[in-house]
Amino acid sequence: MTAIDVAAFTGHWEVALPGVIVAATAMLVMAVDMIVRDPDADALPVLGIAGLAVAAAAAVWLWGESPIGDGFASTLRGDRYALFFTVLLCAGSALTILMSVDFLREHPLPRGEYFALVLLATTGMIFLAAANDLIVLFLALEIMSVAVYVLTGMLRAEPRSIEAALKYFLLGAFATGFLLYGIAFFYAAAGSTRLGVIAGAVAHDGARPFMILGLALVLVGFGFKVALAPFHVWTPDVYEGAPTAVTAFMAVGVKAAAFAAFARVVLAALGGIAVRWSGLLWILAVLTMSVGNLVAVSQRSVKRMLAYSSIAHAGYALIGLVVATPAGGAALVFYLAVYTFMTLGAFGVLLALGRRDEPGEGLADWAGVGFRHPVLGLSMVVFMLSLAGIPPTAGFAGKFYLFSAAVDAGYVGLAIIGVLNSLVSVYYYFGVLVQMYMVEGTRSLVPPGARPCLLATIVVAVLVTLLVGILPAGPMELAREAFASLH
Amino acid sequence: MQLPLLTLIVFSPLAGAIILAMLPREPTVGLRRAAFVFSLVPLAFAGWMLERFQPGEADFQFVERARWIPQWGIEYRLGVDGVSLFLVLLTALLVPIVVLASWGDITRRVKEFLAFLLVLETGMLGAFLATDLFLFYVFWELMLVPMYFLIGVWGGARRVYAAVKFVLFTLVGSLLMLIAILYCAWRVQAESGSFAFGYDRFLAVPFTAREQLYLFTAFALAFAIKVPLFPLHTWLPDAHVEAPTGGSVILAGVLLKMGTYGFLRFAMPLFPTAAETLAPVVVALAVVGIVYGALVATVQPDLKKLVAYSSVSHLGFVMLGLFVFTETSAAGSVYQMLNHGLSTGALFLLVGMIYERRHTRLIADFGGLWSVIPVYASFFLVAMLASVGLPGLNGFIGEFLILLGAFGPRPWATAVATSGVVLAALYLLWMYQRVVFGPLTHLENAGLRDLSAREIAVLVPVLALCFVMGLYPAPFFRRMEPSINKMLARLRAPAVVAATPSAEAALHP
Amino acid sequence: MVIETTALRWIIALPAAGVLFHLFLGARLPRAVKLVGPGVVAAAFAVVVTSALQLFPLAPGAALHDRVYTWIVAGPFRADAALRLDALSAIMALVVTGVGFLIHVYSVGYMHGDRGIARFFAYLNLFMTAMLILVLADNLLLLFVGWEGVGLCSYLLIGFWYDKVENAAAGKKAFLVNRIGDAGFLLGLFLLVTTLGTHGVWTLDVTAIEQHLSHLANARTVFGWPVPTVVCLLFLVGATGKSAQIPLYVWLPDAMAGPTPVSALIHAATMVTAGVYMIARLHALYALAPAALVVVAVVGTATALLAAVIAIAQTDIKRVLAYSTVSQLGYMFLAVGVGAPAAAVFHLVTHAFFKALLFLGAGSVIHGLGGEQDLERMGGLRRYMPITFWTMTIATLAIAGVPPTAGFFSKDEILHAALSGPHALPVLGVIGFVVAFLTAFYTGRLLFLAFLGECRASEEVQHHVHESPAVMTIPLLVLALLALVGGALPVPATLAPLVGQAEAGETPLAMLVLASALALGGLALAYTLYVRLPGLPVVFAWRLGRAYTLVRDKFRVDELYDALVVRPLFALAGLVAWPVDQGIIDGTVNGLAVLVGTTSGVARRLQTGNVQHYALSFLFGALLLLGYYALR
Amino acid sequence: MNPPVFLLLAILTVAAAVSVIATANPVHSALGLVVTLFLLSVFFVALDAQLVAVLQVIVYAGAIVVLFLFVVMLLNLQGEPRLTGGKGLVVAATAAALAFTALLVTLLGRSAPAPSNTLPPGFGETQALAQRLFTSHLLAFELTSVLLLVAVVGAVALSRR
Amino acid sequence: MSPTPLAWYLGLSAVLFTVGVLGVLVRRNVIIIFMAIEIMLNAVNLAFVAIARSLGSMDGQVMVFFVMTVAAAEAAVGLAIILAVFRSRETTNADELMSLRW
Repeated sequence: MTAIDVAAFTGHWEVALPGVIVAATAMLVMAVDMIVRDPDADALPVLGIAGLAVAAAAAVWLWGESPIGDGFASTLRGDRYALFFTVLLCAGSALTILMSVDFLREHPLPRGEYFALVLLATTGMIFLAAANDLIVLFLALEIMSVAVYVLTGMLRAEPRSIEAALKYFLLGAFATGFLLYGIAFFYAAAGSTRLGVIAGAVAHDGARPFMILGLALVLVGFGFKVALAPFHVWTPDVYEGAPTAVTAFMAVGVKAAAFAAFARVVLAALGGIAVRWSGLLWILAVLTMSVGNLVAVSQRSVKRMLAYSSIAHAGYALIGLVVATPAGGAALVFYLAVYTFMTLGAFGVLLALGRRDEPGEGLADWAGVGFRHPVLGLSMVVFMLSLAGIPPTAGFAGKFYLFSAAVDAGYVGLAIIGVLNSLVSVYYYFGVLVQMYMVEGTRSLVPPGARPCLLATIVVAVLVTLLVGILPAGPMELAREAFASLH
Repeated sequence: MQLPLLTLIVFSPLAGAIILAMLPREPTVGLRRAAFVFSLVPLAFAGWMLERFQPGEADFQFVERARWIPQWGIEYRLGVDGVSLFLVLLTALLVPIVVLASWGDITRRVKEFLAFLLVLETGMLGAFLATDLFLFYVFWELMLVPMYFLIGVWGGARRVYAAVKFVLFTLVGSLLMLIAILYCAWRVQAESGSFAFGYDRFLAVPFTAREQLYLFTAFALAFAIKVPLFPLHTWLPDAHVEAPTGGSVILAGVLLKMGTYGFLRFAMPLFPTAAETLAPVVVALAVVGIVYGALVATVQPDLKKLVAYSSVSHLGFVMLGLFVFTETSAAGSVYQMLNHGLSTGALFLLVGMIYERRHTRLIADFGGLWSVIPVYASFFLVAMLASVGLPGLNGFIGEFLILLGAFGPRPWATAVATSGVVLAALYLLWMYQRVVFGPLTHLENAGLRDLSAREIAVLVPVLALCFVMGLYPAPFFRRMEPSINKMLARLRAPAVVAATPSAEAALHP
Repeated sequence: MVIETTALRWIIALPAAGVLFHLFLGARLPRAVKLVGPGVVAAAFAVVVTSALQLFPLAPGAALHDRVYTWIVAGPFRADAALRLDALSAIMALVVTGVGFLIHVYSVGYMHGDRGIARFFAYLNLFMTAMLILVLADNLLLLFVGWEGVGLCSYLLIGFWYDKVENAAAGKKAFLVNRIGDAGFLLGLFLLVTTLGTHGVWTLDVTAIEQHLSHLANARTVFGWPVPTVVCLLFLVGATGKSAQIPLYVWLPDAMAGPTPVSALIHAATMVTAGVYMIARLHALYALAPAALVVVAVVGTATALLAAVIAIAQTDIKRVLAYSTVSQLGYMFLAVGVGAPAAAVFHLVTHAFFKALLFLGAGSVIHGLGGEQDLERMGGLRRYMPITFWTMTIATLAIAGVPPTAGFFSKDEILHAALSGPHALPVLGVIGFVVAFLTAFYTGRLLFLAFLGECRASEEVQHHVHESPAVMTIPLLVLALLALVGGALPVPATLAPLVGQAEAGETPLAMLVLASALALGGLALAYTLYVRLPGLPVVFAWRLGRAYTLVRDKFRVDELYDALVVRPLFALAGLVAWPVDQGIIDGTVNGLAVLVGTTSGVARRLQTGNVQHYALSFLFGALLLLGYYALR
Repeated sequence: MNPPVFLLLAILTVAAAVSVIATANPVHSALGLVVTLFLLSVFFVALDAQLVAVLQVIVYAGAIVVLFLFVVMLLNLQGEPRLTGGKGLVVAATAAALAFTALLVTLLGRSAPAPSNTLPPGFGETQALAQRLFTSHLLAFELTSVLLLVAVVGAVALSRR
Repeated sequence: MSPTPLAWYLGLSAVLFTVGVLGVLVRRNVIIIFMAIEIMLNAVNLAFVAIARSLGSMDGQVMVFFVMTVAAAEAAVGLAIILAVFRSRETTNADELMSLRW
């Protein structure tokens, strides 16, 4: 019996540090929850946000140290790409937690489990963004997914919440099957699940049928997670049914992390056969943004509209992947970052307009809100403008980056389709503003001041959206560096 | 380090808007006064700029530059030349007037109205002054949002439809323009190795004829919608009819000029070959627009709609003048932009004033107003005649020069366009006759108040300028011409001249 | 020889100052208006006289020049705000200010008690300003400013009594018809400048144009037509509008809706002669286009005949005079057309005297009858208004061309030139004689119907009939004097060298006799029909039947235009405004929106909520991906 | 494994799998699933994956399917008259599934024959598996713990009252 | 006798996967659907093991190990969700759980 020398395979263990910190925070939260047993204790969110901050700090530290080697026998990378997403995901989760505090006070949810699951899902996301091995990727994806399945159904008093959880779960498991099958074929083609080995095989053998098969099936899996048409169908139902804070978390965290992994697989492992997938992704991108925007037009529920809008945005982001140049990748990264804040903000406002007995998700419920609650109103204006891609907001900077990368790489047609889509999107984003400012309404609302944490979330999102919109140079540079480290 | 005059002009309204937003909602009089003062600040700065402006200089003056997004070579760059000088002044002049005019018009949500108006002013001034295409685009879009709210919140019965239509129409063009801008920037990169969005850098790119065709079309679409060029005009009547008076004034006075300004500043000099190739199309559309707008205006029962369609007709003249590429008509076009801003602005103000009193804009609801409100009728007369293009008033100078310059290259188009002069008299005089002359047919009109001192104060500067510009236009042309001619010079050149190394060095010390 | 001066600007500034006075102070100082209104015109007249006296001793081609400021410099084109007084413009300016002053004075009485008197004088002074700009302008663009300016004043003054719908409509009609002419004029300007511009002469300066005529002589337009001919014809279009010639004369009869002094000043003495003046001013240009001159002559003659015929059957006193004006203007066009601009201007001057007199007399009658304008309800007024009667009689003799009145001389000049001048068109000359006869007949008819015979007015009106006050009758007397002796003015002699009119030589005595005979014959016929045998006209009218009604209805030209131009235009506008603009164009826009909305609504239904349908869509997606690879 | 044996077992496996999705009674389906899993473990053995085969029987068939059965019993589910979600769905799904198989097989048919490696010693044994598990897949192994934690917390959160 | 080639195993795996997919698509009962998903996972497992055997690499078998873990985790959470659904809706039929749509 030979002893296994584990140490040799834990080199550069620090690349796992942010994820480990978040996981540990999750366990700590559960422990505290069991000990404190006070439903209104603010300790849990504070602890969770602190843990995320520490994890983000660790990531920032690693950024400064980079380049650092891979950890755990090359299954985990500590490149700036992963670290960028780590910070982004931590920020998204922290805002989600902050956003949820007031919500949890008003709804009968198990707080300890809720925060723990958010943190555990974040752990999965962080590893997902950093995974350099399909097995790790698969497991990280499952950690994230399973946690979010549960979060979706956590509002058990609400039948729609649990129905959404079931749909999400069934379709998620179904998609997992495809993803797994694809991984099997990658394994068959390259003899390994390491992305680096696959890249080598691609460089050596080109596009072998196994590789192509794997690519097609993996696309189904990722297509599900990032909600690309025609794998998007679950999104509106699940987004609508889930508690709003969870929806926000799904829209930004799950999507960003899955996109990070998706882009890494496609570019780092399969970059050598880009010709074999860029055309396909082109089709998917066009399909996704068109379907998302088109169907969003006729939605009467703001929450559901935002769900479709998130589909459309996945389509835009995919442009960066189609382009696949350094600028395109950087644009994708930047866009996902921007998208995180504006979408979180929009969901935040949605949450702020709801009450326990009356979710306030219908478009008609928003009538006249703009003038009665100037802060919420103006915030929503900023988010809607940003989502529609109108300057001087971050959304515009993001779209600008994407489209310029597309034009730069010769994808003028794609860029034109993109802008025409954002034209359609303007209709429904501005439709919200129409309701808020141009229709009189009398629905009574909880004063925003009564939900300080939620308000704080919204304000933070507004500030980031505006600041990045006006001065996008810094974040763009970070995104560029992040993407540059992928290769 | 000299004073950043242009930055002050552009951002002083925004600062005003922010301060305004912090002021208490009541009393509204205080808000109005504050907004009026805030709107005078950029006017004062602009006046100072006019004072220090060097006539005879074709290049940009008071240039300001700062790095903004270095990855893309995007800079914060402002500059003013003869083309933008008076448009800036027009903008800065109209906003205080609109603030004053809104006194009687806007009674709900006064604070928000004024704040949006000031934000809009920043957008407009910025768009006129930006010399970096990215910056231009940002300001261009920045105008959209406040205008959307001005129409949508304070507008008439179908305001939402009109506001959304306005936004969507505008965006159709501007988004494609964005793509074109990106393509140009990419070409700059291909030529010089680094991205840049500077106007001068774009000018230095030797675009192929085919590229120019596409790029010009994209730019032209954005601007043509704004102008609006037939048949892209249908947003305009709706927007005008539904917008509050101030919105209409700004829309007609400044926003429409964005389109023609864009053609002159960007679409034509950047893509001269395409401009020359497509000139027949544009001229044809312009001429059709002149006649079409006039015909439609003739039978409109609604005063605002009538004036709106008259804008289609008037702007057709401007487009005609731009796309015959003669110095005379280009000068006339730029002048006509200012004229239209003043005379149509005045008409909208007047229509707004009567609407405040009677809550109707239907021509049929009026008649015989002279006997009741002679002062109003007199002001209306002057504004109407300025719009008709009566010699001695401003409109004539512009129209005459446009047609004069256009006649040489395109005599037949000019001949048709000249019929627009006749039709303008037809629809405006007929309208005026039905509203002001004749017996008093509606008893409700018998008790109308004549203009108040405030309303007279609103109208006098505009109409006085109509006279000044009609009687003594030479000083205006002296400042405008060098810049206009510089832009036109590119259009006559048979081939686009690539930037020489020395020119490059001069641009990037 | 050109003398620079700064005096000329005052000719314009004085009435302009009057405008401002009336506008801003008129309401507060109604009495001052009555002084200032005529006063500024008198002052302007004085300046004109002084300047003319300065000009008088100089050579025929001399001129005073006043460059006020640089007006437009755009591209190569340049136009100054500059004034020029030469013999032609001096004569015009004298007539305008002189007759204008008299009419202003008359207006003080006529408009007494009207609450809009300040407005009235503001308009009237504004008209003087514009007219003097027109006359004195040294370039055609500035001339055009005055040209349109007088049109505006005409519009305003016709509609002065705004509360009557037909007045306002008449004003609008006048402006519009003029605008049509102006559009032609503008096109002429464009063609002229553009043609000269190809030789580097970017100006509309009249003297500059005259200097560079050689550039024009051989220039051709796109279709190979000679540029001078086209330019002259386009200018003629403008002139037909302003001077009420075929086909654009229709506005002038309607324009009589304005106050009578306005009719006298604008629609008889001054504004309507602008077309004649313009052609005279551009005589050198017209000389390059003989074909255009023939057209001018033909248009003039046709108009003269047509209007004279119509005038016979009108019963409204002002309408008779209006058609008479149209007819007389036709004479002037005939004169310019046959190469006798000096004669034309001479007739213009005399016509200003006697036609203003006729109008003012008619105004006096209307004033005296309390607003009555129908000749059928007048008669026998000689007893009540002797001054008016006698001055009107002089005017009638003058317009009929009875020697030795002014009209006799000027008309004689024209007919002589038409029959035997260097560019004679004898056929037209013969028609001119016919018109002369008709003129005598209808003016005689007017005079006799109004002043002789039985009074046909109602008792009440008769009771109030009175002679007009002195402020009205004195101008009548002055004008009557001018109409009598105006023929002695050396107008043709002064102008002929300037306008290059060849000396026509002594008029044959036979012609003079014939002309006189025709004039007297016409008057005699009128006297016979309307005083001696007043029942006869009715019989004639009845006998003529349709022909008579056609003439009475002015050949139904208005109705014809209405059917041919106005209705189709409005029909087109209606078509464009609703079916095309709202239907097709906006329909397309909204259709796109509806399309998106509908597609969205349908696509939305694909989202059934059934998880298995979703899974199926996954599978389809997988098929798409696999198929993409399997099939390529 | 010989091809004939393989074919026989393959047919049986597919038949069992079909029985899972074709029988009305959920309990029968669960039993079909157990059979399928057992048959698969036979293949695993044949493919030199002894440990995996054992785990398949113990963990999968033993634990997971029992969990299924437990839930079926708990909910007292009976066979229902209507098994499927409508005829149209069945037709569309079957067609799509057939097309899917066809495409899968087409693409598989294009793949080059796999290299026939000689197996390293101890292939498929516990030690070999453990060797890989604790060296190159160490992180993945650790992540499973997090995953199971999530499952536990999640299940608790969903069922706690 | 030569061992069965890899392609046969992959073919079987494909057929089994399709059977699973078909089950997901047609059965109403969500528990059966879930079982069908398990069949899909097992089909993949078969592919992994066969490929591992063919490549002589243990990674495939390791993967199966992880897949089983994932299956277990999913089963725990999935069945909990199904129970919760049943508690709130009294049904486990997919076409009766359609309150979220359009």
